[in-house]
Amino acid sequence: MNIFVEILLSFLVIAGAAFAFIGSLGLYRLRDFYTRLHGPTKATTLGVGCLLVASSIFFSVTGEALSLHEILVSLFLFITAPVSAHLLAKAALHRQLPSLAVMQNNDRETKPEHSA
Amino acid sequence: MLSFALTIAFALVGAAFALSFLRLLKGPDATDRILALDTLSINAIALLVLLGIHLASPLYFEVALLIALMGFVGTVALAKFLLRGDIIE
Amino acid sequence: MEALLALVIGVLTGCGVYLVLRARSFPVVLGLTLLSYAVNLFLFASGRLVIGQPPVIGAATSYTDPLPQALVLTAIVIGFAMTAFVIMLSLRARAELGNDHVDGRSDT
Amino acid sequence: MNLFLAVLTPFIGAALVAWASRRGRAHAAWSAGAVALLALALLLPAMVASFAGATTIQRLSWIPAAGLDLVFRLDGLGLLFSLLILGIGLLVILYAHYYLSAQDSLGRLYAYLLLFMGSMLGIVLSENLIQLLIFWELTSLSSFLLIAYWRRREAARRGARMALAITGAGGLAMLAGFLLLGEMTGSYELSVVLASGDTVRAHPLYGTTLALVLLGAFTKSAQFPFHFWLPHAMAAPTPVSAYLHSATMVKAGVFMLARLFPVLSGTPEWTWWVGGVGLVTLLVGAVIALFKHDLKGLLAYSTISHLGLITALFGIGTPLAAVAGVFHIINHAIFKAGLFMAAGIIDHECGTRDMRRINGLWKFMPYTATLAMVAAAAMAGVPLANGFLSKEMFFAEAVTAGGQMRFGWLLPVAVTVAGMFAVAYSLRFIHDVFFNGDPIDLPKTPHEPPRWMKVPVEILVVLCLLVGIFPAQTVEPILAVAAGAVLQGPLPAHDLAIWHGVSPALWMSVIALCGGGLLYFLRKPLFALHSRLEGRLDARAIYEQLLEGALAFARRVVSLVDTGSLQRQALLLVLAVLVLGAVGMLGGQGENAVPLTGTRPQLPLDGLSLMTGLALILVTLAATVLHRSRLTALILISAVGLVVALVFVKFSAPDLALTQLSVEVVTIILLLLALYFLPPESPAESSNSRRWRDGTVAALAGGGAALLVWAMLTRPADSLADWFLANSVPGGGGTNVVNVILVDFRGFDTFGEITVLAIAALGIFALLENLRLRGPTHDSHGGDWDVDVHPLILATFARLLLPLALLVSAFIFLRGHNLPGGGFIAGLVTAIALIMQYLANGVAWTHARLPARTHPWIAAGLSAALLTGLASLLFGRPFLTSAFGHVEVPLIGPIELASVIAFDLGVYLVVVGATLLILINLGLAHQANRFDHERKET
Amino acid sequence: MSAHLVIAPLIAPFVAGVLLLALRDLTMPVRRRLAVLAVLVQIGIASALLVAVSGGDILVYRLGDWPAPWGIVLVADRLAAWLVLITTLLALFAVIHAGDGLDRRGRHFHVLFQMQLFGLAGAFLTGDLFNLFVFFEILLIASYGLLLHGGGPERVRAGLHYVVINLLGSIVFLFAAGLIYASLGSLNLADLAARAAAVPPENLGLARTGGLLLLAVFALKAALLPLFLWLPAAYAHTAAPMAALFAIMTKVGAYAILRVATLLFGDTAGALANLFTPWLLPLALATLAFGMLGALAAQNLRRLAAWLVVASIGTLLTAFALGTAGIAAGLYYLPHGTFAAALLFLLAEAIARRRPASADFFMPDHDLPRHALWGGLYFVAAVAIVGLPPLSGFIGKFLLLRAAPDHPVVWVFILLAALAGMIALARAGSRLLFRTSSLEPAGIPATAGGPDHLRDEPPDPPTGPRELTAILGLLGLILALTVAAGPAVDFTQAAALQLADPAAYIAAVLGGTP
Amino acid sequence: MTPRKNWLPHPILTPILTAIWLLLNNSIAPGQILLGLLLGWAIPRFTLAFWPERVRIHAPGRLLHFAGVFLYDVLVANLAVARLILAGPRALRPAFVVVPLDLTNDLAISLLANTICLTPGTVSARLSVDRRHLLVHGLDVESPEELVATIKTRFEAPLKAIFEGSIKC
Ligand code: NA
Ligand code: NA
Repeated sequence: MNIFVEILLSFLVIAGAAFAFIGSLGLYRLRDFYTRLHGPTKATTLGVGCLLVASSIFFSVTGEALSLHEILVSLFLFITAPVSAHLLAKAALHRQLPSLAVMQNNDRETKPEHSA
Repeated sequence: MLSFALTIAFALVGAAFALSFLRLLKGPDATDRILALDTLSINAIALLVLLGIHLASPLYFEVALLIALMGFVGTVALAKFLLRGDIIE
Repeated sequence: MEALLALVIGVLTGCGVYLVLRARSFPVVLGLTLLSYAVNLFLFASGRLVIGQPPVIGAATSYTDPLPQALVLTAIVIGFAMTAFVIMLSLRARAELGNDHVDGRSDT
Repeated sequence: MNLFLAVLTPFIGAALVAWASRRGRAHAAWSAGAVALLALALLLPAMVASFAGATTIQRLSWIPAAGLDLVFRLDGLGLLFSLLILGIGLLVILYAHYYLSAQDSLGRLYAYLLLFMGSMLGIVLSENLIQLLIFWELTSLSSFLLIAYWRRREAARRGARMALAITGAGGLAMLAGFLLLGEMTGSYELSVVLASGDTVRAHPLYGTTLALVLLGAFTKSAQFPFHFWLPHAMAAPTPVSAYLHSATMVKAGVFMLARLFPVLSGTPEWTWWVGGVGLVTLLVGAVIALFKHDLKGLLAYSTISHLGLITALFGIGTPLAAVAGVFHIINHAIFKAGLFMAAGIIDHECGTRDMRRINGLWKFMPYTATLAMVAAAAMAGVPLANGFLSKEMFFAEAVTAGGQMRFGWLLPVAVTVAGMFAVAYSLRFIHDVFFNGDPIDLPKTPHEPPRWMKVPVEILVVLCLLVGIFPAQTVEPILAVAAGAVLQGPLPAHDLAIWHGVSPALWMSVIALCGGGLLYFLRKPLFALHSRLEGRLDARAIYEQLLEGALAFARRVVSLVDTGSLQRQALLLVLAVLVLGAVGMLGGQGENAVPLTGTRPQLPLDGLSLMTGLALILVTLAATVLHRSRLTALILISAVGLVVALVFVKFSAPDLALTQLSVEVVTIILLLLALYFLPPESPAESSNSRRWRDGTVAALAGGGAALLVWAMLTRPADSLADWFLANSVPGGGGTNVVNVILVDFRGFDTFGEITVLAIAALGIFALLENLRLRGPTHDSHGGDWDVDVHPLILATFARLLLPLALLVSAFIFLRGHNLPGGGFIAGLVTAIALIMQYLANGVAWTHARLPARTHPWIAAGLSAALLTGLASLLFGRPFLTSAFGHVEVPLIGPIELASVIAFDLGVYLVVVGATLLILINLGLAHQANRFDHERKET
Repeated sequence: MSAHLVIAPLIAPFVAGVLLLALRDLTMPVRRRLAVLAVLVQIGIASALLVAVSGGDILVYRLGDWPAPWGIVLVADRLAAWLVLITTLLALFAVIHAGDGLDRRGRHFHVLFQMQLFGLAGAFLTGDLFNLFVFFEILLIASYGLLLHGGGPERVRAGLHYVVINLLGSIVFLFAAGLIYASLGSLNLADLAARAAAVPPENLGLARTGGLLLLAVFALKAALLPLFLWLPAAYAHTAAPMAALFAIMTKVGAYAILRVATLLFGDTAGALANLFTPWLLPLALATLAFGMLGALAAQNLRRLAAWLVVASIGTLLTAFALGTAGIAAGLYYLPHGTFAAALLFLLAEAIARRRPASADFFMPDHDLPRHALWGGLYFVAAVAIVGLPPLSGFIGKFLLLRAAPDHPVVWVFILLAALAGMIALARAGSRLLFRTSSLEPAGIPATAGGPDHLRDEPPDPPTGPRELTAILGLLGLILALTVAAGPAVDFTQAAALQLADPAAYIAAVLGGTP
Repeated sequence: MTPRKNWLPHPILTPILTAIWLLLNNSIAPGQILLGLLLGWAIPRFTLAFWPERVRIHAPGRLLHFAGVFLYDVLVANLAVARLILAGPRALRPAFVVVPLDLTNDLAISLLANTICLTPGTVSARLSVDRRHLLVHGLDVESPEELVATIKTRFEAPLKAIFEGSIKC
């Protein structure tokens, strides 16, 4: 395997894993649900994206043909992760989970205390 | 070098796994647990990708694909349950 | 590794049994689900543990025993059908008996 | 053949009579009589032969492998009994025609009587003991019907049940006895058994056999202490009593004593048991008979007493005693049948059988009174009546037998006392009924019965006198052949004469007559004494207490065990498995103990696996501990499912992981759908001790499973794997061995599996019909549900993802044969993609865009699998034989075509159809509920 | 076609089931006729199969043309063919009776019914342990649907228990299958039999545990003590034709016990020989005793019948525990017990329908219409099920007792059980049919707590001749079994001898000479 | 309904699905292309009913530009979030912000919500029933007005251009 490819792969692998870790770290250590939601939604998704790119490169280099199907999983995750996050935030609001956030611009219609 | 990177990556993803598990156990609300479950499945995808590279085997791809699909559907169903009770209406 | 899997299957079995012995239909169903996991792993383990040798010809030089995998697949599907049935039945029982006690006894 | 036909005739006749009775009572009577005559005619040739000393045996093969053929035998004893059964049967048929009132069904009575007649004939004509027992129990059954003839009377029902229980139980004992006889002699056929007396008596099980056979005989013949059923059987119509309880059924027991006399008699056990029981019965019956105010009750106890007499005679065991026994069988049948009929006439005319009210009937029916008096004289043993002759033979035998043992003098004394009581109750029967002042408060005014009702009594009374006066000319020939058959040897010298000179027996007769008179004279104080003692030591009460006790015991045990508790059933199953598993693993230990851990090298444990495993364990435990909060438990268990899928991946089973994941999510959706209608929390209702108990059981089960896994995983495998791996590509045409096993090598399992899924869906569909459930109007926090029914963002992306998911589904389907995937997983992916639309866009929206019914999908899927299987039959190969090949397509290259793809398509269709059917219909049930709801609330 | 005779008993009901599913828009009378026709065809096939194996041949059908032990095989020997025939005969009258209106009371009745037959035939014919599991599941899932057919609280409660306990049983089955595969390395029954005889000592414990867990599963299906508690409620609360059909369900468990006990753990199985033997006889006798206690304690006829099914299973397994002669006796008793139980269930329903106030509870009510007919039928059915002479039940018990000359305890239990059954049925009959409220009006309990609230569905007036046809048909089967006892006993003795020689079975499946 | 719609209901979707098929299979063998085309044609036919309105792309060029911006922002936002998480809960200034919407197209609104979730430390938490306002949760909000402005200019405007043709719409 080409050393540059290997370096690139190693970087992607570690970066991806690190993002995944940070995402979960956020999930674990932040103090209210709404803040915890951010880590998995963003960092973890990106982390997995990196790993998938690494995988794509790895199998393209080692296998007999280009391996691009990992891109599909990434694409899929990028579509679905925000939807999940959105729904969970909505559910949390519905359940009136306590939030550390301040309500910044007051709009009665979308106030968290009310059902929208 | 790659194998060393993989070792570190396994450790990191493993730690991510562990943290997600802890949140899953801790809760406190169902939303937290659902979020933890969702995170777990994405972490699982990460793990599978790493495993695939580690074993140089493309056989784990479908599993990753399916976890992405099923994890999403599961999370949506659970969230819908919290919102509406009746998930198919 | 073997000891860990043994422990996992043991805990799944034990917890499944405990839940199955509860008085309400929902925990019983959950217990059955846990027991299904346990028994599927058990049946799978009857082919012994092998890492990185999926039974796909050409993917490796040696392969794990494919037969238990096929059996577990069948068992999972059948278990799914059965679980679905028992879930619906518990709803029917809820409707007919007025509560979700497995013996139809009213809430105490 | 004609013996068989003779036995069969009454059975067929019973049906005929029941049919004929629709055309009137006379038709019933005539046809019943014709049936009895026909049976008699069929027996006639063999009867003639048996007078010549021949034994007719006729065989019909039935179950030769079990030594049970239908073999009929007519010898002297059978002849005698056949004549009694058919002769008295004819008289009873005639009598019953007049006895039964118009509103009672004569046809039914005749049908039952004929059933009984056939059964009784079967007993006396059986050569095979098992066959004999069949008829024996049939008499119990038919007598049940006869006693319960007036089924609305509590007494009739109770009497019938009691008789059935006692005689039926005796029959079962006798079955055991006969089986033992068969074991000892190698055959159930009398010809063999009767010739094997020495073998039987020398056998270690002789005592048991004797006891079992005697139990049968004694219960049937109402011997003490089983005698109590007979008085209760008097609830039967009197013709039945005249037939069953004097002449035939109760004689079946003594018939057995006579039949097996050559085999079982001649031992001290025989003498003591048979003689002793007979003697006690003789005394007890005679004493009680005197105190019965019910006319039929008196006769019943008298019957018991006389049966005891016969039994005692056989018990004495000498050939002469046996002859006397046979003789008394005849005599008792004749006079007792007559007496029962007379009692029936009295009952019929007076409307009561209470002798305290019936008095002075001589004035109303002198002719009947005369007949009754003659028969009663026979019963009392008055000279010139037939009873006197056999009774005197009995006295003589008692003296002889008593002379041979210590305290032997007690025997004649006891016998004489019984004789005294016999005279006394006979006197009462005459004096108390026909004289003794005027009737008291009778429901009707009695007068002579119809002419033809008296005919049977007349015939019997004439027979009493004929036999009593001219014994040698009348009864001797038949007695000789019958006794000869009993003894299976030469007859002893006997002399049937009225006058034997002055002998001890004569003195005993005189004492009995005088003493009887005296007893009757003293009846008033005796009655008073009796009424004070009544009810003590009553065998019937003991029987009923036993029965009630048994029933109460049964109810208690059953109510303790069968509580309708699922938890108990589940616990019992777990315990059974634990016990059997423990025995399995530990049972063979000891001499060749094997260590739990085997020799297979273990895989190293890495940190990630350890962490994941421990996490899995923790989550499982948490789900269990937190199970009362249902949603929490559900979420935790989903995580367990995810990790289980990872375990499959780790240990080289990607197909399993795929399946596990897809099944998991569908299950979660189902559980969520269900949870909507169920309480969000389980109540805390298990007691602490219950939790500990369940926890212990669960820990044992879990520990056991873990040990088994450990033992299994540490042992080397010797399996079928190599063949599958070697043949997958060349034989099955696929590289994914698991898939090739599923659709080809073991395709039949999959065939069954999709059948299960299809049936489950149909069953659920049926279950959901008309399901009415109320969902909660508020969420678990008590708040309203969110008003946003279909969140826009979800709805949009769900639609966007549908084609993508379907594409993935096609991808997984097509590659399944060679790489992880296959029809099942593809089907679930399709189903889930569609369910996603329901989740996001709702039932109404989605339903409008899908085929309305999924049944056809299931049917099509099953058909596809079936037709793929059947197609191979066309090529002369077994069901589900696969075929594959490569087709060269221009421009595109080789394409693999395999029949298993059609099969897998069937799997796919069933999975999609079944999953959608289940989920959508449950969703529709929700919707129906919601509309219901809104309708109610508005 | 004869080449495929072994699989024909499976294909026929499956095709019928799929057809009935596909043609579900046809009118009910047409579907009924189709269903009856299908069962008639199956009877024909089963008879042909019985004839084909009666000479002693063991027919092997290799599915997918794969060799044993890798592929799945169907194996027809005398035992299997016998049970298939019994099943189809029973099914005929169950389906006829169901045509009296039950099949309208819910969806997919006839599909489920045919699939139940598919599962039963498969369970009897398969020669593979895991395939046996699959067919168990087929027949169970179909039975769940049928058991619950028509609904009602009591039925649903009993159904829930039945389903859950059987799911647990299925899980135990899988544990057992895993143990067997792990220790003996095969799933094909013949191959397992060959391997069991030479099991390596270190695998003995696992193999034994697997075997005993199988016993637990089969005992659960057979309703053997202490795993029988599901039966009385389930059978007493389901619709009569279903209870009638289910009379064969327990026999599947008994069959499996017999098959595994003789083939895998027979005398020649070395260290695993006679694995079931120490358990079977005591448990069977205890089951018999408890069944009779239940019968004595029962308060209505359906429950009484259900307990008698328990007792009948006790009798059957007692016979199976007694060696070859006992097995022969048991195999003769098996169809009798099945038909008699079915008969009693149908009669109980018939009587209950005609006693609107108190159904089949033992309390006075008005006289039944056509009292003599129903009373007579009850009497005969009672005689049959208790095993009193002269019907086949007596012959079965006689053969059983003959087979147990060294087991006085068996004699005592069998004879006492017959007595208890006689007492229970006489009491029941006298209360249901003899005592009528027209003369003794006292003692009718008020509706509160009375049978009205216990009954599963409102009483239906009988609608046609089907009810009587089914009852008379079953009675006819019992009579036929009595009259033709000679050939039947010859057959069952031959079947028992065949079971005593596993080598022939192994040779037929795996090839080679016995 | 034009006849064209019947045999080729989604002219855009078909090539996309074909491409995805080839991606899935990692292959451009002729057989796979044919199969991909087949599926790309069949699946839209089946799912036609699920796509009530045609998606119209008004400015394909801007779509590509938007995708680039989006990817860049994802990267940047993730680094920021990572830093915040590592810094710990005390460093956060979480806030709910209401974003008034100009978008009317369902798909556009959904894409905006998704984009917000993935990018600048925000999660879209609730869309008002009239679809005029989007409630957004920010992890570390310095100035809500600035956040709203960023969202509106950086994401909403291009989306509006792409899916709704013109700003005026
Ligand atoms: Na009697
Ligand atoms: Na008087």
